[in-house]
Amino acid sequence: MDLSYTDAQQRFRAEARTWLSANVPHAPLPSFDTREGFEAHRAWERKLNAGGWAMVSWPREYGGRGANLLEWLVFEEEYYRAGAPKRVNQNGLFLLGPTIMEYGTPEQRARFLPKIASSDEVWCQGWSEPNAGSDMAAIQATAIRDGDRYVINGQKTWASRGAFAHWTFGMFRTDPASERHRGLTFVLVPLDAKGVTVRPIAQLDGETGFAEIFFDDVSVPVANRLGDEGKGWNVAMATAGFERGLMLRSPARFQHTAARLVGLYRENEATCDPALRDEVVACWMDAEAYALETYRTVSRLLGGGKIGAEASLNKIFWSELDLRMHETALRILGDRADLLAEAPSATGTDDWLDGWLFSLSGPIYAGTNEIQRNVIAERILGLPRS
Amino acid sequence: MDLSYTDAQQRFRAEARTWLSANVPHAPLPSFDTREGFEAHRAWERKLNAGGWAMVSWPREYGGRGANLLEWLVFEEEYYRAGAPKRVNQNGLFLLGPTIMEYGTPEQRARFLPKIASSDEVWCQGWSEPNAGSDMAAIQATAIRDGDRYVINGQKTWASRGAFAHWTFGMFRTDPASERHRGLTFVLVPLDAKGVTVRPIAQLDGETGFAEIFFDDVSVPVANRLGDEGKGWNVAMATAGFERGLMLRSPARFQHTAARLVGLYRENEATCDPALRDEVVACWMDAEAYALETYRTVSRLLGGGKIGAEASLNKIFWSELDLRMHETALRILGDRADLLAEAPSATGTDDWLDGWLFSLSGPIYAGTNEIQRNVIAERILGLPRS
Amino acid sequence: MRFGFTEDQLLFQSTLRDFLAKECPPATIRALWESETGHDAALWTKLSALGVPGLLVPEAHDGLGRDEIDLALLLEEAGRAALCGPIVSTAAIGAPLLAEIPAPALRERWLPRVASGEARIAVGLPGLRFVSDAGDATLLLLPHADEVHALAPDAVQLVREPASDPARRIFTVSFTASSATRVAAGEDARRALATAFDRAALAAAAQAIGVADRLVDMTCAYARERRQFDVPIGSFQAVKHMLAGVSVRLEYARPAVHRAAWSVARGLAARSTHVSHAKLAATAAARLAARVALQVHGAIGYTWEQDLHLWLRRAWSLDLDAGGEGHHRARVANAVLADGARVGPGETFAGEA
Amino acid sequence: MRFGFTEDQLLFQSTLRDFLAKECPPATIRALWESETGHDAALWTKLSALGVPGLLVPEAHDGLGRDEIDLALLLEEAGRAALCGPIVSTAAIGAPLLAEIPAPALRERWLPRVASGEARIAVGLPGLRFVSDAGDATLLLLPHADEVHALAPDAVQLVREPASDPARRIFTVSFTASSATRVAAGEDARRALATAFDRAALAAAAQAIGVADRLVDMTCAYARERRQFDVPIGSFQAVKHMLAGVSVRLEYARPAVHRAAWSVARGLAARSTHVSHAKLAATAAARLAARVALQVHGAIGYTWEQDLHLWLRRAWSLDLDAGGEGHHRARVANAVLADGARVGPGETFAGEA
Repeated sequence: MDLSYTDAQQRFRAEARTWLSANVPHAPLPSFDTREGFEAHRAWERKLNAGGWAMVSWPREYGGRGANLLEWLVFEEEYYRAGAPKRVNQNGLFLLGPTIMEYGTPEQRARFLPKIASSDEVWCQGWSEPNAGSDMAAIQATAIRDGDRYVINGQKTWASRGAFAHWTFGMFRTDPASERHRGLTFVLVPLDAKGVTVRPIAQLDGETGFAEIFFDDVSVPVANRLGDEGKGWNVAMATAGFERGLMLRSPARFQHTAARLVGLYRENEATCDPALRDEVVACWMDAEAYALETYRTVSRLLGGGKIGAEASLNKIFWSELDLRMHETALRILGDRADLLAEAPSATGTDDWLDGWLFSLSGPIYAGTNEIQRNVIAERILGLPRS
Repeated sequence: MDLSYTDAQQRFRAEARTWLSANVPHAPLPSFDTREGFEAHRAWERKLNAGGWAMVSWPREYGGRGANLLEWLVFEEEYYRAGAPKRVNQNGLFLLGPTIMEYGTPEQRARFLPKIASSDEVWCQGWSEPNAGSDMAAIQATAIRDGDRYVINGQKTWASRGAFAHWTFGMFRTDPASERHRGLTFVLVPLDAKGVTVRPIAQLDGETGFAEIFFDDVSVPVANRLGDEGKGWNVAMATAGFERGLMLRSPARFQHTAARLVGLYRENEATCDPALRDEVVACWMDAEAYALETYRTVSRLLGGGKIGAEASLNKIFWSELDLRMHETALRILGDRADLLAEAPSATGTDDWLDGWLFSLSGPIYAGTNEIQRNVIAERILGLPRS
Repeated sequence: MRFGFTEDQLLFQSTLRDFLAKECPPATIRALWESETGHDAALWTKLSALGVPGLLVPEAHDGLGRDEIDLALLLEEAGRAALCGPIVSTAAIGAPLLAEIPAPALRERWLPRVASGEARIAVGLPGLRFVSDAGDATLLLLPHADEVHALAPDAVQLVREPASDPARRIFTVSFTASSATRVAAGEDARRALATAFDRAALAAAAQAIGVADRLVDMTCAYARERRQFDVPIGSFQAVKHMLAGVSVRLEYARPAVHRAAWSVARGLAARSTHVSHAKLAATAAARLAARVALQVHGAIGYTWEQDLHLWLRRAWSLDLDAGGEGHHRARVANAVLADGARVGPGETFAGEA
Repeated sequence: MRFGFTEDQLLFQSTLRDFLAKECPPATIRALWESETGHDAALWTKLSALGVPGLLVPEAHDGLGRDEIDLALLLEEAGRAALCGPIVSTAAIGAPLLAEIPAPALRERWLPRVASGEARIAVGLPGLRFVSDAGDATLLLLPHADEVHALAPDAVQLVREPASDPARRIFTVSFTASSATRVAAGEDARRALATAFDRAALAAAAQAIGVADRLVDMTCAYARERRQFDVPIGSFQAVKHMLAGVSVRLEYARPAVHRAAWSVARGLAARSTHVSHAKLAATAAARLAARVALQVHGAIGYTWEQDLHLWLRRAWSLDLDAGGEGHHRARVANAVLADGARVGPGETFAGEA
């Protein structure tokens, strides 16, 4: 056990802090679920990539700086501390990227990773279908082999950033006679291909955060397949592990929210419900616990360990924490909790309302928390399947 | 809507209050899960019965005073307000009694009800078996017809008060070829019958609160059957309705605990965790809500309504409330929470510890709360069976 | 002692339910959201024909002369339909406040017009930052120090405060108080405003019950229909138990609201405690219902096009109206923990005599 | 930066686990419950042979000279075995307190005897009402004003306070303080007692982790075996999700305890905050585990003869040891809400440098 940073790690932190403090936009960017905000966020990503900070843990050849996971955690801490923008290409950077690193051919890595790092190509995920939500193995969209191409038909839905993204990745049934998780293949599809129709869907907050994607005889080369034909489930499970596990939700994100919550409470302490003091402190402890557990996991991974079903513990913990922090913030704000940003009395309410609406989706996306509890019970605790 | 008592109800309350104040023992009786305490509680029941207060809602011919359910609620309020002893024969009074009233023959009513009212015969329930807990339809104990008698074999368990009781009631399989809830019959068995062995079981609190009962060719007359042969499930369900529903846990019980909790908090307010204030108030509100809902139910029943699956709502509500009140009390007591009564520093801790240990069994007995949630979902909300 | 409604009251409730199901479907609510004022004149005219605005207006002033028990039933139905606006601000708060303050000329002038549906009243309440539905009111009753002032719309400055729940039309209101605008002062004003606050909190509680009912109904219906893993998701114990948990909290909030309505109607001393209990229990049940409803619906419930959020937003924003959790919890605590408070068995209805 | 244990530490832990599984089965715990002193000389001798009592005793005094990180692992195993007594009072609290106070003669005399298993130390802590394991101690270290006093058993008056957890041997202790009994004063005493308090709270937290682990293991084993409705009850989602919920809280309490151990071992400024976080998280996880364990076991878990309650009682009573929830929550709150508190990303390990 050694919970102090090395000098090299300290220098890395200092370098990141310096760069971010010089480059992070002073004013918040518009929401990346608008066209304008989407492009503003891409511009930021390009700047980040130019500085070599888009994905510090990737090899230099793909736009990274070959940092290890601990340094990645340090970078994330500095990123959130600096109040830097949300990552518009998070599906590409944190989910697809690691999957291509593991399952992609050298050609695929060279083709896709640098453009993910630069956000020249922004990705959305194309996993869910109207009848395949929690039950992802019920996928019906097909990709039928025709020579050196796949012809894709069907529908995907709940594709975050789908309204503006350039590419989607997802599972398609390559063996139409197959059932459940067999016969599925992981395919990368450009959204400007002929036969693709994207229908934006408005979310609770009124923004078009996600989209339906319709495929009508969309033809893509076999080279767009990631992993083996019929092995899409394994590839997707690795991706889902990244999502629920380490990358998508780094502790810094929640520690930043917890610190803001502490600040909000201190500003409103004189007037808000005194019971909220304990809630704020409980939230801070949980954010801290999430960081501690992540450092423990990273130490284990650096020692050669693998991430497994315990990613389901993470998913539940951070999603419940995020919801609880935002609920506590709204309770602190009291009757101003649901004021929109343009309301004259909304000064000091920051973006807690938007954050709360988003936090409500946490227990749903990336595999509902009910599915995660099944995974924990069956794969960690060894309880029998139903 | 009229939430004021009639003059007659007020007089009834005054009469009960006067009698109780003159007769309730000044010192608490020893625990009824000891032989000494059991007999002391029986003596109290005899006194109560002599005053005509054992079961006010029963007809006068069986020892009651023909009161209606509203008056029964009023009596319960006065009973708890007076700090009167626990009801050692509650299984007879609140569960079996109403069942005999509904399913018994005139002879059975005349034979059993007065001795229940007087506690000359104290009853325990004989429903659970080692392999039939939540799954009560898995009952294996048999009662095989032999002329005008049943010959009983098998085992029952978790019979509260079983160590000292005189009789047990339960379901037995009269058709050995039957499965699940068919072929079961409701039979009353004297525990001094030949072939009955009672093994007391020590509980968490160290007292022998319940017992296993073994039946080895125990012979009882057919007249001991309640309801029709093979219809025991229906009879038992009615009994379970009484248990979970109105009778076993009258609101006064929890309002009494809530009022004591308020007092305990006020005594310790200066030193205990300030967060407990909200907990105490929340408990008080829930106890009040339980009373309000019970008055609503009783009003409905007096208007000709029936109690149905909503008894499962009651069971969950009171058992969770009871647990929460006792947990709050222990948190108020802090480091003295688990002192036994004989500890020198236990002054002012009353019997909160014992009450808490008992409250832990609330979500388990009378049908686990998980079973109740299934009932609510399927029978009230109309969700499909699994 | 009878804890229940009369046949007449239940008929009134079911009539309203049927009416709102027909006249106020989700499309109407969405149109109200989009509208400038949040008020639909055609719907209001029809509600007026049923007597809704004048429910609490004395019969002498052309109202129905009913009490807060009927009001609670009305507002449960409003919650079930996700309808707010003048049905709350005018019928539940404005009209009875007007009827209570000792200003006969004002009453004579305005109450018949409320009953006819012609006038809508917005009420400012002491301690509350915002005034609901002020943008479309024909009369505003506003607190100032310990007085009540009556103002015409052109005599006040309104600033709209857009909220996440588009049904919540709230305003910051400023005005110049004068002896000409004062309609009640001193103890009269204090008492009237305190009752108005309790009525507002009761109104939020009653709506919350209707909202929670509707959320449970919608979610159970969805759970019966929606299939995953080849079975309806409602057959999963996780879904069943979440919904059963909502039912438990809801069914024990409901009688608290009905009792509070009785206590306000009778002006009982414990009225404020009962109202605060009702508001806490009902809005907590509605919030829990919203949480579970969204979780069971999953992503589909997170869309603007699905109607679920009409009720989600109500469940969330009712909590913010008429005093928050902390305020109401403190009111109950102060009553329950006071010296000599009567809190044990037998005390529940002891104050009714 | 490495958040994990050395091979050596993990070996130490697994050795202890195997040892306790063999030497300290439930029958032994029950015998300790029944015993006069709650202390088993034979078991203590064997633990002494492993170096347990002297884990934190400097090597110069015949101890193992390890730190609180090893201690946390030891106490997790003690919790897993439901063992307390001198393994906590002497090894975790008494010995390091003795090693810290500036009383060389006392150290010289007692520390080797602690290491050999000959002496057992009971410690009184400031602000705590009771002293654990005082009945069988050979030396008592007791606070008085801002001083530490060392007393022989015959110089104190002990009153046993029987508790629901028979493993919790607590006493009210009184004694006459004099300059002859004083072994530390002023800042030395304050600092030593504050650290001793933190070590006691850390000890409770570490035990709670072991207790919760064991409760989860026992309950999962039972849920795999026990059949109702023709299937193992562990196949019901209600049971699965309750146990998964325990796992979530437990797995995020565990690293908080390990970090607190590191902070105490290094004497970090934020030590008390870390210890309080650890104690709150670990005892909450253990309490939740106890709740779910009992519910899943049903009536069988409610019996004295089933071993489950050996761990239930520990889960409940560890919460009461070394400062309750309110105390520890206030310590964290005071640190986190202080002016200039550094609470954001990047601050978690900022104090280690």
